[in-house]
Amino acid sequence: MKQALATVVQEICKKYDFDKQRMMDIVLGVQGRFGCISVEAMDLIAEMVGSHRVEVESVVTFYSFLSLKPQGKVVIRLCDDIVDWMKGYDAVADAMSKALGITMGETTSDGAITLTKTPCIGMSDQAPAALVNDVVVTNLSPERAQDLIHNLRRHLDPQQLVTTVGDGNHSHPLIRSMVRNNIRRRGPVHFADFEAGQALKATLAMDPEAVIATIRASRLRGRGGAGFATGLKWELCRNTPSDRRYVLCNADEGEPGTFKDRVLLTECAAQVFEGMTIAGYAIGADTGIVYLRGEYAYLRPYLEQVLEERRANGLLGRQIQGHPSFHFDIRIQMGAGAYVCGEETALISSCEGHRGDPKNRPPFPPQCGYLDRPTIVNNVESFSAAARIMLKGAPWFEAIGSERTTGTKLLSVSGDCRKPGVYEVPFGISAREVLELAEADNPGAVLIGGPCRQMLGPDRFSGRICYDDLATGGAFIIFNRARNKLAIAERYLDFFIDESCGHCTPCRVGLQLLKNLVHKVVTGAGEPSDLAEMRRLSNIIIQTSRCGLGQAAPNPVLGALENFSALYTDLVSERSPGLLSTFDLSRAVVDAELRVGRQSKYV
Amino acid sequence: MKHIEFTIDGKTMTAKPGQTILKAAEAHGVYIPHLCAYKDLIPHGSCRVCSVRCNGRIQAACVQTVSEGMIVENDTPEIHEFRKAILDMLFVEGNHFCMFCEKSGQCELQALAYRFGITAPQFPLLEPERELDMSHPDVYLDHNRCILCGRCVRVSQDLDNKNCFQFVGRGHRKRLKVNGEALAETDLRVTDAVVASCPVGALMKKRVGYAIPIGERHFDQQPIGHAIEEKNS
Amino acid sequence: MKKITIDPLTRVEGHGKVTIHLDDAGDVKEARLHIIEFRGFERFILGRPFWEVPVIVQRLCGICPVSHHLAAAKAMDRIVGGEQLTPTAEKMRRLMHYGQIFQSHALHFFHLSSPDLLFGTDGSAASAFAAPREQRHVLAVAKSFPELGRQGILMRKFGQEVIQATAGKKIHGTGAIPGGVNRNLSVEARDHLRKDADQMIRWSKKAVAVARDFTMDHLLEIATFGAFDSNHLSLVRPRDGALELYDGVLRAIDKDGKTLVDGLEDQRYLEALSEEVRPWTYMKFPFLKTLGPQHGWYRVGPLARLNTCRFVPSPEAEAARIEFQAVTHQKPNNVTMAYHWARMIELLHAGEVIRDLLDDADLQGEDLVTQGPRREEAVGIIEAPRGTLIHHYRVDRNDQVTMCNLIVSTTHNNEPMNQAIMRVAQDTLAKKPEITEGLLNGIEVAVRAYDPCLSCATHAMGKMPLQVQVVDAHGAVAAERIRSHELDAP
Amino acid sequence: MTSSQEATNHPEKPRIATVSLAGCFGCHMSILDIDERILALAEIVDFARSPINDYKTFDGRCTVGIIEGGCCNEENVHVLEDFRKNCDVLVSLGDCAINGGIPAMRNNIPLRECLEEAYLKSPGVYNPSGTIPNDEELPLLLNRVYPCNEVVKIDHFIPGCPPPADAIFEVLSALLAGRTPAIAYGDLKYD
Repeated sequence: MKQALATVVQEICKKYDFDKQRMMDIVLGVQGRFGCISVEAMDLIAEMVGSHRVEVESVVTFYSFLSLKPQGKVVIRLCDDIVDWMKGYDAVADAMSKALGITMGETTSDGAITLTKTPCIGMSDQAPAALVNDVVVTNLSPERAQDLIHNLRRHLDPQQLVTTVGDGNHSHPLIRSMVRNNIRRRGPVHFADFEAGQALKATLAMDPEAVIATIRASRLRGRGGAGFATGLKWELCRNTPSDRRYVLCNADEGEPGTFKDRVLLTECAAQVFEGMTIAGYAIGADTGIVYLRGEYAYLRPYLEQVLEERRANGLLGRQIQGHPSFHFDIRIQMGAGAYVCGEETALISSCEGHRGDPKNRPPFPPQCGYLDRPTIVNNVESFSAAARIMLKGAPWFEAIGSERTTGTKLLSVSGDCRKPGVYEVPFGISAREVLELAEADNPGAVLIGGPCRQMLGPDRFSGRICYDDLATGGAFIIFNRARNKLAIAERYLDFFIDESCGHCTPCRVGLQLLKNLVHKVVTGAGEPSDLAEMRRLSNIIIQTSRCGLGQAAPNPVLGALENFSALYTDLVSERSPGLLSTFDLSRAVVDAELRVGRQSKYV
Repeated sequence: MKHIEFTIDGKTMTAKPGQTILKAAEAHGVYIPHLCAYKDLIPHGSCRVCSVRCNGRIQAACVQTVSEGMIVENDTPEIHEFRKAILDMLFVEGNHFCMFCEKSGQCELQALAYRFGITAPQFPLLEPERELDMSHPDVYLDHNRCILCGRCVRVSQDLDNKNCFQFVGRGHRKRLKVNGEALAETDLRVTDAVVASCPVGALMKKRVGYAIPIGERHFDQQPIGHAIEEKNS
Repeated sequence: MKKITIDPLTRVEGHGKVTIHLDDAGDVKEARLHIIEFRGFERFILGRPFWEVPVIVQRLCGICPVSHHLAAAKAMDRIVGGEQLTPTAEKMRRLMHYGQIFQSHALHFFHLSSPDLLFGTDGSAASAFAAPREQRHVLAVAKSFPELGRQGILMRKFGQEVIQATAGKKIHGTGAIPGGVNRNLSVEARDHLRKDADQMIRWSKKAVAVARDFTMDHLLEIATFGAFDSNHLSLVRPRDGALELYDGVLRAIDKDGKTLVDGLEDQRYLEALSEEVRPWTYMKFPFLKTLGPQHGWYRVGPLARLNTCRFVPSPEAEAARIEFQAVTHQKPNNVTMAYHWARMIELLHAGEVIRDLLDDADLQGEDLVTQGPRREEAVGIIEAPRGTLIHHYRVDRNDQVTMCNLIVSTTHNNEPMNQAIMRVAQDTLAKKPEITEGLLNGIEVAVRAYDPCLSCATHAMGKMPLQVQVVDAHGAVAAERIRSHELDAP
Repeated sequence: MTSSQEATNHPEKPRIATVSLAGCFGCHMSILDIDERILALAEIVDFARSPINDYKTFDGRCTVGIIEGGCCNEENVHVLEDFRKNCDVLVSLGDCAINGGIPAMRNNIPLRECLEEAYLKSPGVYNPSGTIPNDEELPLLLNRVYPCNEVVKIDHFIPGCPPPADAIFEVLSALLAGRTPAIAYGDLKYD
């Protein structure tokens, strides 16, 4: 057994050249074979790649899909994102627990099935959904959940759960998934026809500086949400002296409520890869990496095939399209369940084989990124747009959208509406128009850009989606008037607490404290001063946290405070002097009462 | 080498290119409170105690390099409030029993709290369950007191050329971990530089205890940072 | 049946309460001192590094922290094989300890007990111990007896300064470390203390006189007040049986002075002592094994020590002891209220020891710590202000404490205090038509004589102001009535 | 420091009440360590309910209530509540009141284990019936030791184990004079 382990670990490490920078691949490989990465396996890996056990452990314990302890042969990860919760998560979780005879987080006694929960898996438009190993199951109901368990019990083969396949490429033999694209509106940038190689051909006809100038002229801004000018980023990278540069594609679409990159990768992979190749040419890189979130592992075989086709067609590899000095290839780096890796420096850390801790900035990735070389990290949608720009020209692109935010935006619309799905809309569209397109059901609030932005009430529905007004990475979550905004804010805070990398104090500790405070208010124990304290603490966390996660995490709370303040003020009241509302004597003595068999005289 | 001019709290000073705000300030006798920054280790930027307002934005002074004309605010009510809150967060996150901690009087976390006049934590205690690793013959590790500053991680790697420590887990489950099941399994030696690097009482030499009498301990007489500020006076 | 509760007991160190049950005839059926808090030291100390123990366990008690600090340090000396302390270390600790005795005895007499004694002698009150409530505190003493009040405050201060000079702090310092001490006595500190030392001895003699006069003036009343015969236990100096408070061997005698235990080394205390658990209090009941739980209980503290020792090794205090012993014709003294006089004799002794030690140049020595072969188990016993204090530990190879047993001074006096309460209750409360606040104070006066440190006694969760309660068979109603009556008393 | 109701001017002398909850009395000893200054203090204040006198309950409103110790049992909670209701300003004195102190070391240990260690396992214990103290006179223990400010609102904090006498004197003087206390560097201690 021990020998078997050593042999397999050796084989996996060898596959990655015993390179500790490929740690993610190695540990994923080991887990794939043994269901976990045991202490013995970590020792072996450390020895083989010239690292230390604690370094391996540090990586393994960071990602929620990796496990030190054996898990079931099948792991069900039920998505507990807010939209799933709205669509019946509790009942589905209950049904699964009952059918399996275990509670959330446990494994059946025969070691066959583990039931656990996971944050947003990018299926908000078909929630509740779950990952069964790599297989996605969608539109769950308690009945469907029960059937699913019964079937799994029989064959323990998640792939057999897919009896009907979704739309578009989901019927591709390498995908074969029940997931649906739900493309509700096709725009000219992403969902127009695309012939592989054409944009690249136009690109290679220019020199790299001209390519960058084109992108700059298009005024394309990063589609991940932050909106940094793409052309400028490329230029900074190109101008930083170095022997090597890298192109990284951020396909770690983890913002709750976002799923448009999944659709792009399913339907427009060639366009995305072409955009990366163009970027490689522009900045002078020969390597591209797609950092694909673990939740989208089911797309990987298909994406590998697309890459393979491109290599075969001279669109990747050496001397691309006959260009004598342009060599470029792309590999896929799998993630393993860590929202923070969507932050570009955390993504780089993960690609380098480390924990997904964000890095200190400055220096910024275009100056010093992957393996300390100049690196651009762009969103899937940005690369897709770049490819189209090279095909159609900057003026064409610039003509779309609003005055200051050019082009189109892919929105992932979900929540309380009749038509959830992906919408390609021009920038400048108002939130109300989107609500109408989606046939929203009595909307009381919308979260544009996911929980790292503020939740807006009807008085802000006339706002426009663009970088000057309502900036977004793509999530557009609709809540009807009956939804409890405070409970939503509290749940999102839980999400950030779980997903914080833990590096810096305000994010690691402050969020827990903020959560306790919110909980106090939501449970009716709050005083007016608690609301001021919530604001103060939120401000401290936002101001002093190192990366975007901490800087955004209090937003759900602040948003609820600012846009729905009456909800909070109704819950708090001044207390009379005496015991604090948060101190519950009856709970504090309950153990003692049980032990000594008499009641407290003071309760 | 060209010098860069910048200001801290309105006072003009100079820095070498690439120098961090923290280092440049210290060179001019301005103390910027900090915890995770240590000697010449690569800055960690994790504790955020050294947060300053820098050209309008909050930045960690241990990480941020000085640029020409930079305006740094260090000694302002706002920054004080942030720092006090962060110190309190570190206190409530662990189990800090100053009254019997042998690091008391020499502890940088405590000394900073003294400097900021903190009389009680402003947040409720989280009281986590933490472990005490006494397995090593000469050194012990009390996780109750660990503030995750990562000094030991970096000193072990960079100065001792070992790899005795690393962080495991993430978020509020993030912990310091030793390379092996317990400290005794590591190649840590009591003479390693790492043993003296802990700012709190988490990583300590065994059987030393309270050898320094009360009154003679590092921060008994003068606040932390005094040595730096003295240079300026 | 009626129940009387005194809660909280006041002017004692820590928190406790007394309940007295009267039957329908008005006779005392049961009288109990309850220690109502529990802190769990014996458990949460487990796993901690052994060198932390002297610093942690002194937090059992803020009144006699030095005693716990040193008892634990003595045990840890043996763990590191350093029980043969250097002269500097031994004398520094001794100085610290006698400073502790001095301050605690001064505190107890002046701050806590003197109102009972001084105002009782004023002639205004009916009984010797029935001073009006408004006057029963040290500030009233200072007002009515300004000189004495001020001296009391300054004597306690002196004791605290001795502690500060040796432990670094007046309360909860760090002076003793396994195998020695962490400092010597600075010349400045020595000179500062030396200039007051003679004054302290003069004042101590005056305090002895106050206690003696009180006792002699109220001899008849005192002879029966809360009095009962008992055994007595303390450490004594091994070679000559002298009074010895820092280090010695165990000696126990019976009510008549017959030796029960003698020369028993501290490490072997378990051969002689055991502790009984009773359900109604967190404080255990120690007893001499040879006599069993029924008859083996004993007194500790100043009275017991003067009974067990052969002499006091300092001239002025020895002269006082001889005078004290004359009253009982050299037989053991079994009178509860005699504790006060005995305590003041020890105060004088502590003053003399401190004065003599201050002249010893060893205190300025540089050789502070010693060690030898490691041990896994050790006992440290010391005579704390209130009596014999036992600390017993086991420490494993990783330096972690694996067992901790503490028998604190006040615990030894558990049964005696209950006896005293019973006796006073029977004599003063039984068949009384009305139970006044003054009568209840009598109960507290008896408890207070033992200087119980209920703070220490609750190491095992909790605390002390004293509380006395009287209840009838109908429980709470009567309790409320009596209690509110007590509370409303002017 | 926060304060809702600063010491207001009472017509008569300000009154001070003190209590030790789950503490060791060290903080009260440190109050006494203000030494001769206590006589001067006695000139300007009256001491109400306190373990150093025989007032066992409140018989009127107090200006300042000083709390030593955290809450380890139901009675501590009751007494603390009583203090909050009867005092204008509450001061947490010392680490136990502020953060539970050493008794809070039991907070991550099951209560049962603490009791068994003391009454069943300790060497030399004579306990043939396996008794663990349990009597209606013994208040119920809380699941953990609570800092006072998690039970009632506390206005001022004086840290230390115990706080230095000078720190106590400064805070008391300031509260009585109606100014904000300022504890000197060397008097602000957590040990």
